[in-house]
Amino acid sequence: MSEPFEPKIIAFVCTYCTYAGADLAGTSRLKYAPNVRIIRLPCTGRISPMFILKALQKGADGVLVSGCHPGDCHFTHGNYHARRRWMVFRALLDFIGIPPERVKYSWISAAEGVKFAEFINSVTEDIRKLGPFEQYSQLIGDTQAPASL
Amino acid sequence: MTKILLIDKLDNCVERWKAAGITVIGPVHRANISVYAAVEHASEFDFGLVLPDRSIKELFFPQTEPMLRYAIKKDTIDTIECMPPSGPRIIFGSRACDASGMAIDDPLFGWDYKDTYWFQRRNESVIVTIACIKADDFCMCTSLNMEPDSTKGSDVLLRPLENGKGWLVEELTDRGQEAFTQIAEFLQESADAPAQTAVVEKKFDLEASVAWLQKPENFDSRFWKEISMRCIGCASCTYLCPTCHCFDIQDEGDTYSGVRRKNWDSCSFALFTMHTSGHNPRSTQSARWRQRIMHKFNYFPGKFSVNSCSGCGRCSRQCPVDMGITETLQEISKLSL
Amino acid sequence: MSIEQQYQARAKELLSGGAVKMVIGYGKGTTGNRRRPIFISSPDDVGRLVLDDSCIINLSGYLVSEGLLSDEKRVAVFLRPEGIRAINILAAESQLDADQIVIFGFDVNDNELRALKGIHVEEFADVIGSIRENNPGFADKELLEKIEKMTAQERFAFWQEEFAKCIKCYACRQACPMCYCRRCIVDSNQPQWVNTSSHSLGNFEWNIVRAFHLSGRCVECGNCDRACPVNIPLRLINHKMAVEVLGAFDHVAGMSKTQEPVLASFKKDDSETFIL
Amino acid sequence: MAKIGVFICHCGENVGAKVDCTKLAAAMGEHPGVAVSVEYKYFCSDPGQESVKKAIRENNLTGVVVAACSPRMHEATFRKACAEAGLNPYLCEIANIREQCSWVHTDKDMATEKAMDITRSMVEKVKRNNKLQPIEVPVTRRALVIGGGIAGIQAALDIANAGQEVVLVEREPSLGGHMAQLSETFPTLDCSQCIMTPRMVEAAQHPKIRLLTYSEIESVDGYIGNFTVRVRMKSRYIDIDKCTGCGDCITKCPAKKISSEFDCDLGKRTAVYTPFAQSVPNIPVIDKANCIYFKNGKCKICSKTCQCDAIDFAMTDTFVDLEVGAIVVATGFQVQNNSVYGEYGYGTYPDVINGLQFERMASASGPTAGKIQRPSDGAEPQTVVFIQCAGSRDPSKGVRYCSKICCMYTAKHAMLYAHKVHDGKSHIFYMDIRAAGKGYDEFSRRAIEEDEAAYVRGRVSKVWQENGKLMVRGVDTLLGRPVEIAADLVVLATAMIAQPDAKEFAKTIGIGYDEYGFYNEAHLKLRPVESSTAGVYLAGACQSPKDIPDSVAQASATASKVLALFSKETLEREPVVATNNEATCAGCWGCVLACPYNAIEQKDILDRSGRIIKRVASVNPGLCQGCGTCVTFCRSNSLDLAGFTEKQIFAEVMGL
Repeated sequence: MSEPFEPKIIAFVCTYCTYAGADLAGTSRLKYAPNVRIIRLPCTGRISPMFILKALQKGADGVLVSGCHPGDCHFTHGNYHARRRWMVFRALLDFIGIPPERVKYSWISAAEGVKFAEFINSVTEDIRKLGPFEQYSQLIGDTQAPASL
Repeated sequence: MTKILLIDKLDNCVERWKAAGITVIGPVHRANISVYAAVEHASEFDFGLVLPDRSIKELFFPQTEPMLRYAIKKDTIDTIECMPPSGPRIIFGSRACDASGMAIDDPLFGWDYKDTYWFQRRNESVIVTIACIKADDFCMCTSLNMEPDSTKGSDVLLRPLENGKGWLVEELTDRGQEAFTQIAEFLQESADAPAQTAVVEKKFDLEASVAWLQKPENFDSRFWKEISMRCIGCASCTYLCPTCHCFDIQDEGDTYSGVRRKNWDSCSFALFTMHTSGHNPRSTQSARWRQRIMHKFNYFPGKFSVNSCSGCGRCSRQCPVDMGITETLQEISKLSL
Repeated sequence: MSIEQQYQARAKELLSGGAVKMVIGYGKGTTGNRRRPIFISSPDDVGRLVLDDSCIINLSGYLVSEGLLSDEKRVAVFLRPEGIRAINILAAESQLDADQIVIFGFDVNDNELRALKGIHVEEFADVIGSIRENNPGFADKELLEKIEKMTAQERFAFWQEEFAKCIKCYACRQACPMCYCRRCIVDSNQPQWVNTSSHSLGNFEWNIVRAFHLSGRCVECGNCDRACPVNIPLRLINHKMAVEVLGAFDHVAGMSKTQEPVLASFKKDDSETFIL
Repeated sequence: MAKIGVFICHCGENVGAKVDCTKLAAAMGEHPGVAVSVEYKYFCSDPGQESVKKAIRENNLTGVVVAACSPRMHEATFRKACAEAGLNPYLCEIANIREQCSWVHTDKDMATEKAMDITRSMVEKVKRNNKLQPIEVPVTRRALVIGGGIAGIQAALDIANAGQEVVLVEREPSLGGHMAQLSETFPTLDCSQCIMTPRMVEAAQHPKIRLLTYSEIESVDGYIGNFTVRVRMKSRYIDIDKCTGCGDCITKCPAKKISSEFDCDLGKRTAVYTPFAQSVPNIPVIDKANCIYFKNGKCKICSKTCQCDAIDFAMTDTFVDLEVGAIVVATGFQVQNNSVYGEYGYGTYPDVINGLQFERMASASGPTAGKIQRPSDGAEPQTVVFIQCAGSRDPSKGVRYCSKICCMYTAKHAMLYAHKVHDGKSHIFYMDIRAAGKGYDEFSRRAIEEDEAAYVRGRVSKVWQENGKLMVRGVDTLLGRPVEIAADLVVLATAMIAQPDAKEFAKTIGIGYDEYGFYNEAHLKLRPVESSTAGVYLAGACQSPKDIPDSVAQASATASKVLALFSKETLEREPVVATNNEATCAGCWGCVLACPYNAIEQKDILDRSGRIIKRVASVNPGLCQGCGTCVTFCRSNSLDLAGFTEKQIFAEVMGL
């Protein structure tokens, strides 16, 4: 029996909503899959598509991006700008062949500890089912490999 | 009576070479471009091309190549040197310009420091050149005092037969002879005549141009600005050039480990000479284009007694704005009249 | 009088009277159907200007050459509708003052050359407005449909093969009028967001970032596609992103010189069906 | 060379039970750049903090990572401790291994593995942290209050009474705003002017308040603590210093038939006038458009009448430049013009009036001296129909929102009418009765129960004139049948809408507004009195429809915000602000558009001869709130955000 596949998931979240929601999941002692690593940013407006590419380079099988619900942004508009970028970037990744199932976006408020835990669990399960992101691993492997000729 | 190789037998040759552990490389199509690449069968070759889009250079000097791998530990950094894959190779169906381009760069890579990456590949490769029977508007080997059937840099020269069924074989070096000895049984004697080599019109006066370039006052000529005004500063000419050889060394990796790589770089880029201070000694595109021409026809020959151009014409052929060495030297030829 | 002759005469008039200091147009190229950008500053040289259906390069990028417009003098330029849209974007993004640009508009429909009336960019609103309704789109529609029908895995493989050819010569970037940054993000190395090596990862990253930075800004002139020495179908990606941006935000790049950049603006009711 | 200290907190059993802290400490000790890696029961305790400080001093640490609870708990604690040990507090980061690790995972091995990743990633971030200094912004301790209605007056008085200077600007000739127009106020039925005019006088006479009436804001520049404002003082044609307010000019002015704005066109005024008898200041203005002298070049009767030689026909607008540290916007609202409802006949039938006109009619100092009269013939109406939501909650013709005050004032109108016309009958068409507020529901019940207002739940479809009556046809949705009422007077409870120039004015000051032109608060729930521009606050109905108590409460809230800002000479802000690399900036200005706070300005880079070399973006640290939206937008990667720099985030990801 081989070991079950444990996906590597990297999450980029805003500090005011989703990070606080993750803290709430903790204070509520909810349990969720330990596969996610969280990077804290001031606002979803600060979350650059570059971060997603770098997470993939680090071998993430899944990437999460999450922040305040529309209208709740601490900085009033950051999440509206973010939403447009995600919309465009998601379509681009999809067209290039990076499946949308591997890069997920959500709104999770500071009060939604339960949603946070459920989100992490469901995404972890989904990515577990998808398996390792082998095509991207191949790209990463190329950075280590000698020249072909 | 001379030795000939029939196209029909080429697949046997490929088989034989491969069986002997030799990688067989030649002009092929890959996703809408033509390149020199390794093949399984002779049927993959396309000898009908004037020359492949991408030059033979990348077989010896790839666009990116690891030099060493490193691992960062608490107090030390472990390094492992990387060498290119080793093993004999036959490059079948090079062109005279591409092959000579490699010979032009040999002294550069072997000058003060012997570039082991370059010479390992050079020493393990046999270049079989096919003389050109057709040329296009951009070919300019004759302007560089070469011919479509020049032998410089080649180990074997093949001359297409007039009947189109094969090639006359001229073994030029011991390495070439050795490679063809392995396939001796597929060669035959024949009196078939070779086809006429391509006629490549002479496009500029090299000697006059070089003399003009060597005059110090012409360094600041208005000419440079005028000729390069439309240059957009991409690297397509330098990267497709068989003789352009500049590279950059980059470390890539994460916190724990990484790879030091040697990557092509280009004098067309503003960043090429950018100083940390923000000052750029070649701050304009005209200065960069001048550098490229000066380097090829003044500085390089000054050091290695050979022009750093083999006349393939790729720079002009692929230029997004229809520039190139040909036009520049044509204009200089006119100036020097 | 042919359009070429009309435009030569107009160029002569503008240059002689000092109304413009330069005309950026097309001249004969190395081979029969090649046209190259030329820069005419003297009324005596207008005879070098060529205008026919081989004039394809979008010349608008030359307008943002460093220092060209800083003396506030006018410059004339030959532009197809895509090029005119590019002027709008460059003006909207403060790269040039549209009043300084005198446009020699032309278009080619069914191999027939047609002059576009107007001098300044706002006078071409109707011409470029019709693109919105009926975008001719240069992208290879068949290939696009083929790619869209693929599975993600197949798409990845398709692009992997295409991007494998990339040699990072940045001809796509240099040829693009929208890539006017003084320092491209790929040249920013603190940190190095985009791997500069042209291994497959570096090539993926570069091409993704390039397409993202052009989303909602690309006018589909095809300069990148034609410049690419290794024939990567770059315009196809740009076209796909233009379609996405139109569908999601009802935005067509370059419709006016005051158009807000699509990624620097938002609507509260922007689509978000993909956000969980 | 980095020397990072890693301090792993057990938090009693909270972390320790699920994360092997010893193993974590050992692993971190092996991480490049880590000089100290220790564990302890409670680092937040005094001895814990002391040990951190000691380690910093003894090892000359260049950065600190405390692996413990959420940064939302103790980031401030440990940053303070670092500062006390001489380490810049911004060189300290928290690795959250409690809330986001030990508390949420059950498998100790996996939790430990995750804690290592979290801590390593944070060490990599800290290696690239910069020493930051809090941003100090000098504060000009003077407030500008724009709008002299009840909200503006309240804010001005609260600030002035706390000892700070205020400039109060009102564009009309007198303070007062809409509240001065009202008759009696709900739910107490006290006379509006009786409570309003003393406040007006107090504001005018306050030694700390500089009053600029008949003045408008021309431009606003600067940022929190440091605004420069230009005010246009419109020409009154009367020297405010010479005029005694005797009113002789008004009495003598021959142009007497001008519709009074204050009386909502129900009364008349002269060309030289004060809007109302109790105007503050009691200095008239000459209405140039209607003045006979200005029209014909002859008259000047006022000038001849004036004993103090105060009339000056040659007077021009003047400008006042102000330096202020805070701005309170209290520019109020207007009522919607109900001619959009052609079927109600407003503007066509003189006896169809709006609520504000009814207020003037019911006001003892109004055009009818408090008598309820039909505008057409002056007769006392025996039947009055009130139509609520005439404009509000009607997306097709009016506005989508509820104007909030109409249910209450209509109930009040019905009561006032009942008190003045004892045998009169009032009918009120309504959609819902919204009477949330202290004493409000009781008040509206009283209208129904004591003053016999007949409430009809339904909409009116048409009003037309027939035999000297206004026929009102509507539907009673509770009874499910059409209703027709022959009325003498119809009163429309028109929508409260934003001032006609609200959007333009918002752009002048640089604040946001919604689709209706009401000003946007920085946060609807948590920062309801601040605009999105730091140092600009919102009071009253310019933000959304409000009644008097809400306006006053919000005004006082703005005053407390202003006073908090003025409590120190400088304003200290977190240095988490954006910076721009001017050498690489392409000057596309996308960041300027994307910034929610108008914190990015265009800056010209000049050569020695003063010629512009290039234009770049420049972030004003006084305005930047540190969201980083601009950084992400920036294609050339020129912008960056202190505390969350590109290098730091890159390192965090690469350290995982």
